[in-house]
Amino acid sequence: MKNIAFVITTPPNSNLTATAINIVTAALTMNISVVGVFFYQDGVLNGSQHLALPNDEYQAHQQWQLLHLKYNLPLHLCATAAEKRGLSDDINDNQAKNVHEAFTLSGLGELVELNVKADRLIQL
Amino acid sequence: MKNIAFVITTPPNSNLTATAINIVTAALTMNISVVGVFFYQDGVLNGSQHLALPNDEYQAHQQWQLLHLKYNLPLHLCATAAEKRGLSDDINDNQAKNVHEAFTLSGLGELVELNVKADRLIQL
Amino acid sequence: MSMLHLVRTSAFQTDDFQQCLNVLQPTDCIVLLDDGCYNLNHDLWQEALNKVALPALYIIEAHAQARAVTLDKEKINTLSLDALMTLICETEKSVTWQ
Amino acid sequence: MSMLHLVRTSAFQTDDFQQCLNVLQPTDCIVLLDDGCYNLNHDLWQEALNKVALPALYIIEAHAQARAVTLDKEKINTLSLDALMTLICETEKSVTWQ
Amino acid sequence: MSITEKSVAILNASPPLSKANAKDSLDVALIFGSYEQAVSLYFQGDGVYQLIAEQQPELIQQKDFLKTFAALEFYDIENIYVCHHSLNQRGLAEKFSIENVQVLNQDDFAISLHQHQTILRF
Amino acid sequence: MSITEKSVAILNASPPLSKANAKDSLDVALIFGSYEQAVSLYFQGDGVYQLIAEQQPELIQQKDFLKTFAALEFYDIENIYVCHHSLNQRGLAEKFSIENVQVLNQDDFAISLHQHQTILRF
Repeated sequence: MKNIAFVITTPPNSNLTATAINIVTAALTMNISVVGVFFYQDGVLNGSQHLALPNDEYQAHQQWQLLHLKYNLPLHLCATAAEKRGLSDDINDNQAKNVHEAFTLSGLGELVELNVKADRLIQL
Repeated sequence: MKNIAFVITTPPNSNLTATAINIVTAALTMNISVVGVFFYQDGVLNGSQHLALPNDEYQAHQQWQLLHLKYNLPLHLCATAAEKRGLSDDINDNQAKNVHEAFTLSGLGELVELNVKADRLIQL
Repeated sequence: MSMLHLVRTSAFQTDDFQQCLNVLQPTDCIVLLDDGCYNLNHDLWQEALNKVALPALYIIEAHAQARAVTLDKEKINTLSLDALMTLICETEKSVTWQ
Repeated sequence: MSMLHLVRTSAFQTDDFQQCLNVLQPTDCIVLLDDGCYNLNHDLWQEALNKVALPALYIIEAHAQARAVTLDKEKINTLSLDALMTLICETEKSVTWQ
Repeated sequence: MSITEKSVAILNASPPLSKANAKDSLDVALIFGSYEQAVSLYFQGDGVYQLIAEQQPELIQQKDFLKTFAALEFYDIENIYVCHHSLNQRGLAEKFSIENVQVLNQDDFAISLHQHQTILRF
Repeated sequence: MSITEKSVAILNASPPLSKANAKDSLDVALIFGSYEQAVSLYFQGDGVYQLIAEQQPELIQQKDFLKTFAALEFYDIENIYVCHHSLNQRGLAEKFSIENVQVLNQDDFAISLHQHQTILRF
């Protein structure tokens, strides 16, 4: 059995992200160990706390939150990419804090560590 | 002399947005009347209050804010596009409010009105 | 060393699939997914068939059906996302063209 | 009615410029800006020269220089962004290929 | 404010089911329609996939916004033009999910597009 | 945690000055380098424009992140491969902004890329 890590670069309102969620879910239900998901570039928008997609559309951000709850899946937002898109978890400025609690802001070094921990790093 | 309106669809960390700002600035300094700028798709990220681009990089969002201050340039964020990217000006939830004050959340109808008011609508 | 190519964009719109074919080796696998499904009807698909044996060419069935892309068993094999995960585990490495 | 075409992407990477050429009329203008500047060295540029007279073909000088794209007066005219704004005012309509 | 007539073309160049461009474009078309503006839709390049019959977006967790095309008529958006060259290149038959689609050859498509005062492309 | 060696290829396919892909890719390369991972850079398609000499990003309000390429050596990133076919297609001479760039023909480029365990493409 392999360990897998994922890099996600697509935003929640793209169907490419639904594909990524389906692939990650397939891995988890097949008992493949997913050591973590690293969100980079526009992918960090998946971790926004205040996303409001129309009710009748696919709620990508909520799906990530569910995977985190159900499988304890680590969800890392690249901190630099997040800052460039207005996302922050600054505890000194409650108004600026807008990263959902299921996600962790991490440095790019976390991507290196995921690559080391995992047998395979899949970019989606 | 013509009236011009602009539609901006590129995010602040793209150099395409610097081009757009330079073109809008050219219009304003030539005394061409710019009736408004409508931000759509990823363009709405320009209106985020908490953007933090690296200090040594071009600060697109601040340039828009300066144009608004100096020329009273109307900056409209498409409300639906903004919600999909976690941007809100909800006065009932101060924590969720993260649209910079230089920008106004507007419906898509504002785009129609800008098109009617302007002789030309330029998409960038 | 065999490589899995995940192709997510249309060759009618971008250069990604052409670039994929430029690095493709005979022992590699290709999976068409998302808008990559449209490549089944692009002239470049013949190049893929020439470079790689048919058993190593796949398309995600649901992604093709969603796009009304007609499947032809002589040009490609269908795959579920579960089967894609298995294929990922069986191959040594992958590159995503998006 | 004459149309101004603002071309912002590379024809080596996307289909946008080809689509622009497919709707181009003899009285239209083309301006290459941003990554569109790379199109000056694409085979398709000859097609633009065949369809439209040289005085109606422009490139934003700073955008070309930033990209080390060598300018050739027999293939294109240079423009500042101020001059682009004037051109926008002088033409009737525009479409942006990005 | 009074709204005067000004002809708008929306040029669709994006495939329907991956990025949000196709949906964002349709939203713009519908709002222009609801303000009773003259709006025409053009489909070129991978944009022609938007109108192809028998798509099943529900198979990929996508809301079937393509059904919204059927609402265009309700908004008096009746000018819908598809580039024949783009269909041909993709091996697509002229089988569409909505009626009243007009397939134009490359020259007619170009000339028709040139009739409008505002062109937006997605 | 201990970090073991695993060979990483970063495949650059984006032009340098418009979208942020080129910069985002370089940031990834540098972080892998700073963690002393074996990382090689590949440039294909419009990605080859990233390395071309005499670019002047400051003319378009762009920070000259291209200068950062000069820092690659400091991070022991010494394997930098450019696809000759892509250069040729674009009419580009082999004049680069940094030294130690290796231009490979299409087959050698492909074979070299296949040597790595992880490939990221931007």
